[in-house]
Amino acid sequence: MHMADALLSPAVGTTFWAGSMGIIVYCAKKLKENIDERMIPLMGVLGAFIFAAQMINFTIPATGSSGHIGGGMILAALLGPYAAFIVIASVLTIQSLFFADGGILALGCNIWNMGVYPCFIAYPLIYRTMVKTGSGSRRILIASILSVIAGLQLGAFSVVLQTMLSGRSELPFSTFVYMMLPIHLAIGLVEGFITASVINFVKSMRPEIIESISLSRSLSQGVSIKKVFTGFLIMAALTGGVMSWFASSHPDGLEWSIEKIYGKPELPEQEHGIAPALKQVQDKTAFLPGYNFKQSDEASTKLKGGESWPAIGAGTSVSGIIGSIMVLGIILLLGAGIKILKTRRA
Amino acid sequence: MSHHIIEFNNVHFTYPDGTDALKGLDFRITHGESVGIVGANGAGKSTLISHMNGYLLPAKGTITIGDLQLNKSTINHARKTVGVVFQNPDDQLFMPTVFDDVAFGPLNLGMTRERVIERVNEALTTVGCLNLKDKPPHHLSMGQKRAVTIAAVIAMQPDILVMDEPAASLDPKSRRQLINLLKEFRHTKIIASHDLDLIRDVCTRCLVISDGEVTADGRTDEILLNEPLLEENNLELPLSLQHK
Amino acid sequence: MSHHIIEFNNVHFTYPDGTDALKGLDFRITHGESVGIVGANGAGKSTLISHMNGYLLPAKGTITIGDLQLNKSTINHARKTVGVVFQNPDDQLFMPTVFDDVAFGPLNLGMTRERVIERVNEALTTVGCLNLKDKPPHHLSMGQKRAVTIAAVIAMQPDILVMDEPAASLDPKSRRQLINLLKEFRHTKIIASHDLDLIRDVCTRCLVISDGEVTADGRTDEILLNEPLLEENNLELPLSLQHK
Amino acid sequence: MPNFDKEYFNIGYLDTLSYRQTFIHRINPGIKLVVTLVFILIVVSFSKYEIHRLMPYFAFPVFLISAGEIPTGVILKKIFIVSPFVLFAGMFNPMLDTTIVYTISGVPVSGGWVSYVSIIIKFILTISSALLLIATTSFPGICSALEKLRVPKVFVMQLLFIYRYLFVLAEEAMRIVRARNMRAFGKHGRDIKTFINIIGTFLIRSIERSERIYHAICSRGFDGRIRLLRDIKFKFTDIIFALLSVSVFIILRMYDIAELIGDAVLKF
Ligand SMILES: Nc1ncnc2c1ncn2[C@@H]1O[C@H](COP(=O)(O)OP(=O)(O)OP(=O)(O)O)[C@@H](O)[C@H]1O
Ligand SMILES: Nc1ncnc2c1ncn2[C@@H]1O[C@H](COP(=O)(O)OP(=O)(O)OP(=O)(O)O)[C@@H](O)[C@H]1O
Ligand SMILES: [Mg+2]
Ligand SMILES: [Mg+2]
Repeated sequence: MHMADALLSPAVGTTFWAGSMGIIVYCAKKLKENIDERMIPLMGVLGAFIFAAQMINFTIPATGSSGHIGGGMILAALLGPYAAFIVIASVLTIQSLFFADGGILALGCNIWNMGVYPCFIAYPLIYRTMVKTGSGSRRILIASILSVIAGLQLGAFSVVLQTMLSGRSELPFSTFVYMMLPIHLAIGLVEGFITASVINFVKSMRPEIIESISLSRSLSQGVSIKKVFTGFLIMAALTGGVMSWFASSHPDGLEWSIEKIYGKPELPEQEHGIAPALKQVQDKTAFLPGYNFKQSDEASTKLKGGESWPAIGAGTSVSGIIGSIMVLGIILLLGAGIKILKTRRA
Repeated sequence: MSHHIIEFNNVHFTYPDGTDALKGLDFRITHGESVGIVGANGAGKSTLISHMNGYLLPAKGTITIGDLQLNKSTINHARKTVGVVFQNPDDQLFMPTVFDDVAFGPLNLGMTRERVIERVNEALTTVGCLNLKDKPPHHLSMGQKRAVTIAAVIAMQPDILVMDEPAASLDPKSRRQLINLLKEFRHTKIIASHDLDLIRDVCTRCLVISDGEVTADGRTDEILLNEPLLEENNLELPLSLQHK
Repeated sequence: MSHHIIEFNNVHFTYPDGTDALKGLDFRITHGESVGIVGANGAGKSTLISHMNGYLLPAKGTITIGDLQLNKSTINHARKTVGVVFQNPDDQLFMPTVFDDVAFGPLNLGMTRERVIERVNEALTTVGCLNLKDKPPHHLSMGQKRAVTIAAVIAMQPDILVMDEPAASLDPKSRRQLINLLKEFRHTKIIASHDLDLIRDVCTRCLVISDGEVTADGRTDEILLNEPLLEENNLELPLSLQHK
Repeated sequence: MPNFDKEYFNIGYLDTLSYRQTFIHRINPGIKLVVTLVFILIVVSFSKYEIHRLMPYFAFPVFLISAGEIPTGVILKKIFIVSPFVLFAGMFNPMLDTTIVYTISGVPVSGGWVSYVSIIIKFILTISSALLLIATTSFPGICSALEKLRVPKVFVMQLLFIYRYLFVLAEEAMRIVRARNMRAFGKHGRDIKTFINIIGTFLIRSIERSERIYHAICSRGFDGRIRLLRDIKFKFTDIIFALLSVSVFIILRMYDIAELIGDAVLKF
């Protein structure tokens, strides 16, 4: 469920970047206060482990298709929330660069969706409260399944919200939610089961590993729930504030600021961005559950009524298309030219 | 029994990062032969061996095992026919105990419990590791790991036995036992190693690999005495011939 | 220089799973000696070497490095004094490039930038890997990794050099280069290996370990010719003495 | 979840490319990182109905590919592999937004199609610029740039460690899969129980490896800080590259080049 650059508006992208960066800084500070040096290579190797383990697959019973682990909750259970968050963030960063999963702007959203919910909601509120030292394997199983599901559902829901707020996709909110949540419920069940089994396996083979790691992550690893909620409130306020500021001046934040600077107000007040998006959300949820495509069709056309397609007549659009083709042609020619020059010289 | 034939025909292989590791290998090994594969570090020996039972598939060229050409659909046949001991024992022992690990193959071949237990005990006894049965493999000494890897392959009773650097980190006696074991194994066997004394003891034929190609192919006692050839390939006379 | 002395006094060690790996080791190695450690698989050689700079701490008995007894508080001194090359190079090259890795130790010793660069270049030149300076370790071959590991240890200029099975998986030419490198190193050196020819070339003294104890300790050329002793310890005459 | 096929994990090649020596590779990593970020921000700032205005931005990836001597096929293949989620999320635009915005020689084009195409073009632009950043900049270089940009040290350390051990553990995992497949014929041995045994053992081995690494680090005087001996200086060319590319991005944001050219051609 990697969010992608192309579906984001600059405002949503940068807000979540800021949010995720803030949490990284916070976790780094927490770790610095009470780190056991052994944790540094351990975190790195476990991050690499998460990647590598995804290459080993198994056959999902009954379906015959194959699956692999995700691993977020294993990290949280082994390393505690702060270290686990840093590891997840690093894994996602490497994924965004080497695998281009999502992209660099969407990295903020991805760290948020896949790091914050498991580490700072599911782990402290579910896993940690259910599993104490000496808990039996059944308890670990239930706690793992519940917390993995909770983390994944929140993450998936968050993907939907970020997409909606950015207003690039026309996917109706309810349809999107219907598609994302059940899939991630199924994934969560399998993932939760595997998480528990792996934790139990390590516990039975090398109990001292789990103990020594949990010792080394020392006292203050319990996340204060008050802090979590304060954090979320701040983020909500920040998102709301930044977005409505952007939305009120111009729907596409950066576009607005650039034009402000260069004084070329090109598009008269368009009516998308957060306010209409929220309205759209309302409209869409209002026809729950009996919506059909036609209705939402009308709804979106109606919504767009106020939105003037930037004054483009048939003539200008033809010149736009011709221009695009010419520009692409020139770029490709120049690119080929550079390549030829380079090989000549070599 | 054409079962035990291996043939490489103009086999090319390039690693995903662009390294051309095999550049047109050609050879044919027939039933009952024992063939040594030697060459410098990075010459392509392990890459070649990874092709023998389809862990890697050639980018160009064909490989024939027994009567069948190796491809995605005949891979399971190849895996049953050819038993490979790879260079790094750490990665071949993946089950939680030595016993589970050696039993893994026979179980998947669909044998009964009793037969499996019998096979495992037999194989572990052959390599002298029966006492390590219940240990987790990652807690063994290096040489013990290697011995268990060999047991895991023997337990499957393959038609063709392939080993990559099998004697590394074995103590001299275990190495000698391995040599005897190999001498007794009557089917086709192929051994890649820097231990030229072992090759000389076990193999009658020898392939020299250099930069992904076969540069020499002949009788072991000729090749391992050809000093200019050895020199060129970062090799030396077998130590037992270097009288001091 | 008492700096270069290692002394084991009745050292015992038990792994967490209950394996008694060392059962009262006693020996003393003094300045400038070159000592080989030989013994069967699982005899306890790697466990012994892991004690030399405090990776493992003895359950009973004492270890003295230079003038100091080894314990939690003197462990940093031991780490600076004794440079160990372990069996697996991947666990020891942890930085993103060869240069960074070799520079890591000298930087932590608090040297100036210029001195560090000089040391790194020197160490890499010694092992013939200067051209690999900017490569990430995962782009190196096994033999190259091993050479860089040795450079990283040499760059710290330890008083005592310790190696566990350094020639495994090197081709004969690289093995010969390693032997020459070791011969040139003038301080105390300790080498555990099954390659008795290498031990014979490099070491003047030899310890035989068996089941966690020292069973023999003496001049290499006596020990490696003592056939009954070798036989008992799963060893053999060095290959170069097995004239055939 | 994405399909983790072999191609997805084939990151070694990108990594190898990043150690080449071209003019592009030698540009200061921090500058390249910032320029790439600016590029992505400007690209996504276009509203969902603007297609032709995005076209000139292809100049950036094409320039990096040609001047950085990067094989085009590799980048295209990677883009293709990661596309499903975006294709899915945009798929509904043509169905739901049917306002006609263009008529091209009699064929009406709806706003939904326009916005879908615009999403795909943005996708190609942003993804290729991320891939090209890594293909023309060594990862350790990017990490030291991040450190200069005041990203917390623990985080940068993690990036370096994961990068280093990613390749080691990925190969280990591949060899484990090989070992399993060799002795598991077809579907046998892929059940969830064996899987958990394998993953559990692999996890324990990884943890034990981290203990050995910790020891190796300490043997060389580790005291909680990782010191890097590397100072990246700004060269004149770096500054030129940054100024030039950012101002081109902004000019293209302000003026509709494609349309200007189109107009000119039509008049001509
Ligand atoms: N996974 C890999 N990815 C990329 N290149 C590889 C990989 N494995 C091996 N190579 C390269 O392929 C070439 C052949 O390697 P191979 O492992 O087959 O050599 P070898 O003859 O077995 O060497 P050694 O004696 O050191 O075991 C070498 O140049 C090596 O660097
Ligand atoms: N991590 C571990 N946990 C439990 N037992 C271990 C561990 N490592 C080694 N052992 C056991 O301790 C004993 C000594 O092992 P060690 O690795 O020291 O042998 P070695 O002499 O180095 O053997 P080799 O020549 O095969 O490398 C062996 O019986 C081995 O099984
Ligand atoms: Mg090899
Ligand atoms: Mg050992």
